[in-house]
Amino acid sequence: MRLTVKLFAVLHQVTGVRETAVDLPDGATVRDLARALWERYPGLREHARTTAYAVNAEYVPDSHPLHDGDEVALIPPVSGGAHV
Amino acid sequence: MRLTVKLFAVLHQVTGVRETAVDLPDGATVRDLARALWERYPGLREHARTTAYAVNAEYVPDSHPLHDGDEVALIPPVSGGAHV
Amino acid sequence: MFEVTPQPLDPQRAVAAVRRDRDGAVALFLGVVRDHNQGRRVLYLEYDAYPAMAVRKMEEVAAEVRARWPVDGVAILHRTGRLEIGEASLVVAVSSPHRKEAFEACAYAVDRVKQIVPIWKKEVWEGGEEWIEGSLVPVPEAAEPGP
Amino acid sequence: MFEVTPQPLDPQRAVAAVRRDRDGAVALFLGVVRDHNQGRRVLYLEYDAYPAMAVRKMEEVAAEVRARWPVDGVAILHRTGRLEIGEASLVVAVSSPHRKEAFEACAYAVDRVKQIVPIWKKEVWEGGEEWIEGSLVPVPEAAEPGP
Repeated sequence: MRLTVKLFAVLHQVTGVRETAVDLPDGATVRDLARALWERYPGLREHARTTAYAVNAEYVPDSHPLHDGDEVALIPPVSGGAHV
Repeated sequence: MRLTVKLFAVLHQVTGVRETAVDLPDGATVRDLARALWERYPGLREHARTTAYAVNAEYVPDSHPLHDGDEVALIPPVSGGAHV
Repeated sequence: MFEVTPQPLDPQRAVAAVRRDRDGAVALFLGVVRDHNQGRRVLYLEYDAYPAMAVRKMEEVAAEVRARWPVDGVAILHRTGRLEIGEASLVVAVSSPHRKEAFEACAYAVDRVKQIVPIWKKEVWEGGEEWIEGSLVPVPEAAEPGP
Repeated sequence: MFEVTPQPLDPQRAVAAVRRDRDGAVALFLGVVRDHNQGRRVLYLEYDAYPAMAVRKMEEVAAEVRARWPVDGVAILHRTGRLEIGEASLVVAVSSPHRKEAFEACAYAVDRVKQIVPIWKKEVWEGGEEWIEGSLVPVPEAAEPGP
């Protein structure tokens, strides 16, 4: 299956990539995708502990099963709004 | 002494007067002024219990002594802002 | 910025007046004319005010706010005259480095405006009208008689 | 009204969007860019966002607000891109028949925006910059494996 991966904020900064495609065998989970991304972009690894995942714009656990065409976002800790 | 008296909201409504001059003997207090106004505008009497007084734009007690040229306002219960 | 005016109120002006570069938060309140009160359909409101004193009392409210919270700017604007449903009669804006203080101070200022600022509303409905009696203002105690 | 936009935010539009004729109160919050953070002089901020998901999460925040308070309209606007000192990054507006609910709901919505909406700020100061890591988002528990 083919997935679209989106990278934001510091994760965009450490990879230099905003969006990329990843091919994985059927049955793969978010955790499998994360491992594939760490191989391709080692800089993601140091943020792994604080990275959350969204599939098709909903937060999901690492164990979430992926399907062909899913849009997966890597979400660092959010910091919207002002400094208040 | 001569005083300027201002009437607002329901007190303006019951007297038909927005501003009037009142002459009182020296040494008069706000209470004396109120009595003089009740004579002139009997409709004020039924609001006496809820009327407050301001002299030169500061709330004062009934016993406050008046001086020539003072501006005295009759203040019904305030209701600024919206219905919330 | 403290104003009693027959002109429509502009919240953006209040925001601009209170914000300082060190502030991260501006809390704003708009009191707007609603279409009902106590089960009655309201057609419009009419506000009367003692403008010079109202502005002084608004300044007093702002001083109370500053004594209680570390806020920067405080703006209080009140409109007078006839106001239609949906129009803003009161705008209060408070700026602060932090949001919690801005919210608390803004809510407190709205309460105090309704308690001490000499402004009155008349409710006009189908076939009648009434000056609304809100808060009895707090009158200072008489001073002790001198010796 | 839920928006993620590179355009300047207009609080008056948010007020107009949330107000209903039965409402007497609109509480508004503006988060603005301030000139310092943790002792450092900030030059400007840059906001990144996942816009489609951010709008969904704003809708979720509004649904939480409505479940907790009897409020009418809820508007949440967030700006993206480079913002100078004093510009608003976040506008939250809540309308209600009564003011207490409007204030409480508005403050709650601001908290929740900062916790779950996928938006990020980068602080830029003299000679450096840093993406600010704020709240770890709450991730749902893994579903029980099927039989």
